[in-house]
Amino acid sequence: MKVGVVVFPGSNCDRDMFHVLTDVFNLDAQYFWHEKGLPKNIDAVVLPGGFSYGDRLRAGIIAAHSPIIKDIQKLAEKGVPILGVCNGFQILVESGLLPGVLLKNNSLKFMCQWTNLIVENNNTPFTCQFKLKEKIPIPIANGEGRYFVDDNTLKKLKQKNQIVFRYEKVVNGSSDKIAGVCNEDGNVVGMMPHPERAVESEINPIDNKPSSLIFESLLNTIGVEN
Amino acid sequence: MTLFTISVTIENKPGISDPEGETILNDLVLKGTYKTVSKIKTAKMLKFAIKEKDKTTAETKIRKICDDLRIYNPMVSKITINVI
Amino acid sequence: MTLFTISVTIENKPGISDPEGETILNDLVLKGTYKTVSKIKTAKMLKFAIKEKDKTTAETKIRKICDDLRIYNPMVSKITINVI
Amino acid sequence: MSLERQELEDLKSKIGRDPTSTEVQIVAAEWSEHCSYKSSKKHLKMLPMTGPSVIFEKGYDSGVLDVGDGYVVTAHIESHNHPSAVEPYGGAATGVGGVIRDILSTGTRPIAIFNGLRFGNIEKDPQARWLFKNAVTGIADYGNCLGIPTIGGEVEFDECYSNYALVDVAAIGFGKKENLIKNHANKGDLVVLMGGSTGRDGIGGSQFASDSLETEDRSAVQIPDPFIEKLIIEAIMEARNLHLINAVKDLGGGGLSCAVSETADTMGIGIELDVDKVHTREPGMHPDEIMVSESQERMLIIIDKQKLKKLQDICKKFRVICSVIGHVTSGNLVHVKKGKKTFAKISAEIIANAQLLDRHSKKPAYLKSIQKEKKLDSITNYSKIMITLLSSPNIASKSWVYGQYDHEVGIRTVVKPGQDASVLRLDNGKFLSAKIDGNPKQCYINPREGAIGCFEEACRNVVCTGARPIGMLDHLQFGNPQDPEIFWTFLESLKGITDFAKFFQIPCIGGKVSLYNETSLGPIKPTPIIGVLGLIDNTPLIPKKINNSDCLVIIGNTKDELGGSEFYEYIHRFVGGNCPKVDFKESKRNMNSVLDIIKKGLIKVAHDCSKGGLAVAVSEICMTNKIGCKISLENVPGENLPPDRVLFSESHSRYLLVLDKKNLKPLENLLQKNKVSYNTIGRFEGNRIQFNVRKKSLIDLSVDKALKVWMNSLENLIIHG
Ligand SMILES: Nc1ncnc2c1ncn2[C@@H]1O[C@H](COP(=O)(O)OP(=O)(O)O)[C@@H](O)[C@H]1O
Ligand SMILES: [Mg+2]
Repeated sequence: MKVGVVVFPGSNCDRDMFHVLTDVFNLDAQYFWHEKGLPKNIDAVVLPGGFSYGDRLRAGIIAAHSPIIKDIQKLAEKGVPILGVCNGFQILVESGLLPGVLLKNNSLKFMCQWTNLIVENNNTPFTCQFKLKEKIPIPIANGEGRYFVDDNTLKKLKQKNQIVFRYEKVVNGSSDKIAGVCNEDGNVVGMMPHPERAVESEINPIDNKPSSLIFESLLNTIGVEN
Repeated sequence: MTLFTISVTIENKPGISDPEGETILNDLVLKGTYKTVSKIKTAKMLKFAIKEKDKTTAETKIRKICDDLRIYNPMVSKITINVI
Repeated sequence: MTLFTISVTIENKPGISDPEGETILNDLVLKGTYKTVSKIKTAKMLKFAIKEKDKTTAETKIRKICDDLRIYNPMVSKITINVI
Repeated sequence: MSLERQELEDLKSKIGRDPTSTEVQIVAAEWSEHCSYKSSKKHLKMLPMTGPSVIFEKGYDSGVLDVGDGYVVTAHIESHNHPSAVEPYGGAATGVGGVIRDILSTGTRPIAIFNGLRFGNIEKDPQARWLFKNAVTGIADYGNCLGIPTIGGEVEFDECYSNYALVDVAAIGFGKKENLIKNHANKGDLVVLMGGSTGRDGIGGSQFASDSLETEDRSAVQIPDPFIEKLIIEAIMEARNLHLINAVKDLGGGGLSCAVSETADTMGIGIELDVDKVHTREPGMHPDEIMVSESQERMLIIIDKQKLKKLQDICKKFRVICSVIGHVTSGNLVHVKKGKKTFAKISAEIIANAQLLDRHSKKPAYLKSIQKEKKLDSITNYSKIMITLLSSPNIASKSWVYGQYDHEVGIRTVVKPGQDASVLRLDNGKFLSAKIDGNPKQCYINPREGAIGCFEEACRNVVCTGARPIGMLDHLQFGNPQDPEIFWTFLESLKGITDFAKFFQIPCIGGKVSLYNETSLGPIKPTPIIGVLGLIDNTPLIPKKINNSDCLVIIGNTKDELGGSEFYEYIHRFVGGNCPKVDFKESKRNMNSVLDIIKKGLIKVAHDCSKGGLAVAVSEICMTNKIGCKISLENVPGENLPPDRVLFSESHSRYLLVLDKKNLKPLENLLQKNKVSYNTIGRFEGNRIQFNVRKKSLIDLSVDKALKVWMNSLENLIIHG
């Protein structure tokens, strides 16, 4: 089972994600440079965090114009599981694969801290192993992480069950405390917090079990016995 | 062909909050002795140097660039274009 | 007293590099089909609403605010003030 | 840039002719204090630089330690004081960039950043606040963008930094020993300049760093570009993996001049280069400007001709510009041309070896009077004093700072900022612990003991995570070395550090000297900073949850040593008194015992006593664990002192240990066997921090209230100050 980890100039969580996919969850992962194409038979794609193009102009916007995005769009339409984490989420939003926009945090600061997420939709390839409303301790690390949608879009998101994660408490001022969303089909998921930073007990001061379920959900979806 | 300098100002649409402007106003300006300021809005500006045959073409081109490349996010921002 | 809207544009002084403008130019605009753009410079803008007795006072006050409160660092940036 | 008259004469006699203007520029850059260490070099030799795990390679700007199993750790420290004092954002950011490139030039991947920040009184001085805020943002924006975690540091405020800023940045790298770049060069190899374009920014920077800030030459402003730096890192890593690089050096102070002449000198080669080949940002730059420009994010690479194509492909992939600017020649001349015309042709050895100086030193007059203590106001409400101390900018939690730094990226950070030292996991199953510390208040009162104290504190912090110190970095920051009194304080600090390093056999693996830290208000206090690296072979001590009836044990003696303490300086506004002194033997006993205890798994938490003394250290444990504690001050071992002194003395070598009471007996056995002075001084329970003297309450505070004050006061000061 092959998972593609997409690397843009300035991605910086690509190696962390790769380590978790391969060393922790025994997946067969492969890097894909943003100028390359993605194979049609790939099983899942992850867009890792970082500062693609130095976050210039707006986080994610320049990377959203990369050649590889077209392939990701095609795979998304085919229903292939696609996960964007942090900058990956920003890129998915800026390329129109997910609704909404990520704005500067209300604090105007980069925020690096642990926080709690609540699972709001356990019907995606990355959340199917969770119980609904399950709590996930997880770190965030971003400057432009305030998810924003207008009221109409928010209504639609709720109707179509596209809100995947909410923060337990107000963290950065995002609309309706949203921390992660999916597309209408549910196969494209974007989230600001970093699951790859929370699945190994050594570096997780709280509890590594819940975040692992994000990857175990993926394993389950793409058909690998863990 | 003439070289034009064109500025694009990207600012929040009305109704979209501007925490940065508010912070500068409340935590900096109003803290001091400057009580006559009632609002601050922040914006980002890009100044393009572009070679086109005339002003209108240049301006149209710049608008097209901004829309096509999503130089601004229409969900939250609007732009104002000025030929300098 | 009249309410004035005054814009302050903060940009790098000439000769000081602007990596953001360069990235937008090279990695976004020139990657596409827009080859007539030769330079992009970024700037930041603050729009102040201020109540003063006349335009000159308002303008002077804004300049003083920007200097006093270190709204920009004169070592790297310069400001342009416009009454809108 | 210019040379002093004496230096110009010296240069003339060495080359036997009048130098060209380009030669003068190159030599002036290289002979500046910043690049040549002309005041300090003779003395720095006293530091012990070798040890069983120290690896030495020629031309390295960072230290290398063997951490076993074929892996190495590299480390370096730098400051960017002068630039940060005028442009805190860019100055601090480019400071990070510079030290990262030092790590990179060994062929190791940078894995962590530390920062030490010092400013004036942020409670009163809006400029100090502005400097602080922007320096933090600068470091955050740069390190975060690179994806290198900033995992620790320190922040301090003191009037002596008014109008000024000390921004120290240290970085750690990690890699396989076999991947270390062994600098070498052969005749005909190409000299490649990689990275950002060369502009007029930062011209004269290294000399600027060697002048005091009074001179109004402030043209040396540098614009950070972390995105380019990130791409350079990846490109160098790829080039390293393909063994394309013969030698590499980063461009720092003195720009191309220093990089080229130092490379040529250390490798015994000549370099011929053409400034027309340098990719410049603006047209019409003069060769002199190109040679001394300090534009950031550039690396010099020496490569075999055959391999150039591969390097170019890598650079193209990462959209980094690389220009072949010259080639290696036999002999040792640095030959600078513009097209066909020669602008400089001078021996690298002459450029790279400035005349070292013997500065005069004299014990400062102020030291005589400063030790005498003044009569202090007596204190009636200790709880109130405690709240004041917890909210003082030097003691308040620095979470506002490290919360803006991505300290998790890289997924190595096992112990995160907010504890004593931070801990990273390494690929060989071991752990690396590190911390930097300084204490100018103590160093001012006693430069020697103060410096030793910083060293011991950094060791203590590392020891609290279970790590054995294996290497040290020093950064010596002082005023104008031409002032004999300042130079004396420099020498004293250096001697103290040397003595400690030798006694503990902790090799100095790198460092930096920054002099001329002065403003029109005068010199800064002596500010040596010490960074200590520690290695943990098994498991680090990750603080565990404290429960009711857990015991609090203190190790080490509390002495009448309040000179330079927060209690004297912040509460009593008194500068002076008895500077804490480290008793080397006691220090070693305590250190080894704590390591033993941690290894045996006897304790839940270890915390060192430092700023604010015992009172603050205990409160920190209570606040971070949200649990109360009842402490009996009469049980604190050491001199028999009045309670305020027991509470607030900043004596070194002291550790607080928290343990389940079932482990008390084995702990005591161990401590007795090691002849360590210790006692059980408290018990955790409830939600109040209570210090008693023989049952009489001295301090009684709710943990919540203390926590609120301690957590929020720094942020409140910055936002609402
Ligand atoms: N500038 C900073 N950047 C990152 N972390 C910091 C900074 N300042 C302080 N810290 C962190 O806050 C904690 C307390 O720092 P400090 O008071 O210097 O500790 P100590 O007294 O143990 O030396 C440490 O974990 C330290 O790494
Ligand atoms: Mg400590």
